[in-house]
Amino acid sequence: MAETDTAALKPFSRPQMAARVAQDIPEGWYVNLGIGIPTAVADYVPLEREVIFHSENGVLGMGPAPEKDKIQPWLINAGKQYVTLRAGGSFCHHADSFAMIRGGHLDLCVLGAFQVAENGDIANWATSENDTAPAVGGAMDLAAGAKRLWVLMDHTTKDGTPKLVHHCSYPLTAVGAVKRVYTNLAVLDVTERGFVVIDMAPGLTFEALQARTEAKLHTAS
Amino acid sequence: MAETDTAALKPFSRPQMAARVAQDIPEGWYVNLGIGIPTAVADYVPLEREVIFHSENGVLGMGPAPEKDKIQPWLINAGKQYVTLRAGGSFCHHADSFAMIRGGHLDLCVLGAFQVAENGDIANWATSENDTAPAVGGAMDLAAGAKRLWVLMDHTTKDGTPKLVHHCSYPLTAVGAVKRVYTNLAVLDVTERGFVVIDMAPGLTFEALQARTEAKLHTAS
Amino acid sequence: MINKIVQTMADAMAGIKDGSTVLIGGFGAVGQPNALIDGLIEQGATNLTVACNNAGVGHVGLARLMELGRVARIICSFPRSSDPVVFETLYRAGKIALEIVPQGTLAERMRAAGAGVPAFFTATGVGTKMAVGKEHREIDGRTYILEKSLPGDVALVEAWEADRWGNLTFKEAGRNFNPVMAMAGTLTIVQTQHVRALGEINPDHVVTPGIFVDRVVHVPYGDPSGF
Amino acid sequence: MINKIVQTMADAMAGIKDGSTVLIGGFGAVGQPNALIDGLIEQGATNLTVACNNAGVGHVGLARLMELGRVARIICSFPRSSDPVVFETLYRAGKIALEIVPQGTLAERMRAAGAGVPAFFTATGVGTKMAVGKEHREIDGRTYILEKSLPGDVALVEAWEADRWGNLTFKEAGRNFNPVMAMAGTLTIVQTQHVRALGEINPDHVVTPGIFVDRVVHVPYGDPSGF
Repeated sequence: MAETDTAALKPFSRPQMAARVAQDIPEGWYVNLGIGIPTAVADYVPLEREVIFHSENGVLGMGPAPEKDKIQPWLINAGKQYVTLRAGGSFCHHADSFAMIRGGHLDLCVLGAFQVAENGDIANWATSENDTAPAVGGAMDLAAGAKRLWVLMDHTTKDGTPKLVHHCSYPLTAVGAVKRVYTNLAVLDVTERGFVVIDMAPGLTFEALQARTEAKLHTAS
Repeated sequence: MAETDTAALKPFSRPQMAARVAQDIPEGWYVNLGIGIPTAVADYVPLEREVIFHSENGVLGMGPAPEKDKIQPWLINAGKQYVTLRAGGSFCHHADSFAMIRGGHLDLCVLGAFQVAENGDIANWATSENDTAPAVGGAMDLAAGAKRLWVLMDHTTKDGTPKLVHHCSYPLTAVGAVKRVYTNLAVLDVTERGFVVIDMAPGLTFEALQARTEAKLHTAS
Repeated sequence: MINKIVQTMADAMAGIKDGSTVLIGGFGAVGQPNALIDGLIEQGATNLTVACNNAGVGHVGLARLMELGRVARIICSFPRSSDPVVFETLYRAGKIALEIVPQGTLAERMRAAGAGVPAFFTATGVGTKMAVGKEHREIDGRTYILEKSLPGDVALVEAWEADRWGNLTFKEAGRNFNPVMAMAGTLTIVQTQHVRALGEINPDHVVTPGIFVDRVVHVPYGDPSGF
Repeated sequence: MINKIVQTMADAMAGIKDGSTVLIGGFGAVGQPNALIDGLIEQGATNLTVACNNAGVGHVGLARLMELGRVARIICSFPRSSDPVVFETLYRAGKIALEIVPQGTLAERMRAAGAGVPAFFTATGVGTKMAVGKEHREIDGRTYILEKSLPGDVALVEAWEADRWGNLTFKEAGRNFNPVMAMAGTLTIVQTQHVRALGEINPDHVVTPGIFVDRVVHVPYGDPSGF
């Protein structure tokens, strides 16, 4: 892998990545944020820009995490963290909650992923076909059901293996579902041509990004 | 048709028919009463015997008709009559209401019918294949979905044509669904043998009943 | 700030296209969005497919829409009513198509559309003329037919309460088809008796969450009357 | 007088047979019917199939039931938990069968069982290992797979309020799978935090009507804690 430009490279930090996703969510969207890094996106959407966050366990209109002395013990999200409910929020049962997801009513879902392929395939629930007891949760429902699926993940694994690939080698979560990927190095749209780079971390060249990516990258023009 | 015994024959009246059905409904059953004669059955179930009446339009736990000055304009049954709600009653939407019906949660449905066949087929929604705009409502859902379907109807048409038949000539509502028939002349179970007479109107002989019935009748023994 | 509440009927009806499938809530007069139906009459869209429980009464509302020649097809369970003269006249003249659907299948087909289920098996209608031409399958010893979902381009819904996020409650038997159609409509338009401040409706008591609602118009007409 | 409220856990659990499919509500610790699970442990039924979202935590509740060798098969979306040691040990030893189901498909399969739908098409899982061996069909240009309903012989449910007819409400995120499982269970057993007089629960606010409930036992344990 080309490391010639790493001196100048300033990868996006986790907060920067989350903030960047948040910035792209318009007021009024119904959004489900996956467990892990995506959950942090909510912290960067100002409350006055009304974005309505959904959680699989029947919570619509989640607000920020509660202060420790204001925890509501019956109010958790799908990651089993305590959350709050905004004025205008509501509760429903699991079949109704997934009707929102599977019926195409969510404007956006943001998930983490192990791999995203250039055709929009996503693998985010198991790292091996032999995983004895992989946990899928609601990922397949979200990936297949939301109007838009964005992925928020590191550009490569810790050992430098690319996560934007020609074909996913891990078990798939959904086929052709991903519309955009936010990594610590770039923002990419998934198009009919494949991955189109729409933003890069400071100090990164297109060539250096390509060197860290298995799939072929395209420019926006 | 044999009319030799009509001098002594005392057909069951409408109120007697409804009361007879009511008497056979045990406490705790969830029951849907079809539009028309069956609706009157509720009047003969004493309130202290708690039978929970369901209406297709999302009303569970109906009570008696309101006095005129106590009408609740938002509270009607499937026949679009004003009803009341008992303590313990509840409202739901149409899909949930029909989930109760179609999911097999009703202990009993009582419908009127044009014809019932000896295999339990019921025809109750159209009297001709050429009926231009027949109205089926919830009859097919109820007939196919309730745990038990009882029919409450006259034994023959006004001109004496039998309504308990070998095969229904009118368009079917459901196949093999009827478990019991209450007529103005008799009460009959629908069994693997066909119609089994379990009660008859005063003054009626088995032979006279058979003479008014197209299907073959059987005795209970 | 999200505000789904619109101030005029014209705003509520904006963009409804010719050829749309329109789901209309209500059961009898209870929970029937009469003001929205009048708004649709005024708005002008034609060649409509209408799904609702009944096929109109007298010469008002849905019957009027049909009488104006704007409804090409009606999908319902009970075309009869206390005064179905408009529908029957058009139907006999071959000027309106009719699809009769068992009431529960009608509700379930719309719920399926809202829940991302394109088709499902049901026992309702097996062995009847409703099953003719439909796929049959035996599952665990019982025969079922396959029914397709019924999505709406537009849903017209009546609610009891609504807030600016579009959360809804319904009053008693006024609930009926309304929440199901709200789920199934791409553009769900609501007339509400009462507008509530955001947060005023208890979150445990919301029946239709705002995610299923696009526009709300305040129509405090009072109690339904006549069927 | 209908009275679904039973006085002892033994009465609540009476008649649960070996080999039953048991649906267990809750999501994490919230809305999880812990007292009923303990009641089932005490009751003794074995060779069970359990459907729930997770596969047990630590050595209590569902994990304890599994550890006692009473669960032959588990159907869930997320077998991992904060402390899944019992499940993982049994699973690796080949002593428990696992069926992983996407969470929405799990909910919809139970809702279908409750609503008389034996099978339905869904887009969830298409192109994944969840689709292997399942019927595929293209409907209106999209590919779907056929999923079967998931009925329970028994459903164990936690409610916030209940009355003697079995009407239920739930508290906040404690609702989760509970109303869906109540519909899907042939024998639905409820533990409730509060018992209300008949009529005390507003009929517009009932979430699970009593028609889906067979037995209620009063377990006012307070707030959930720990996941």
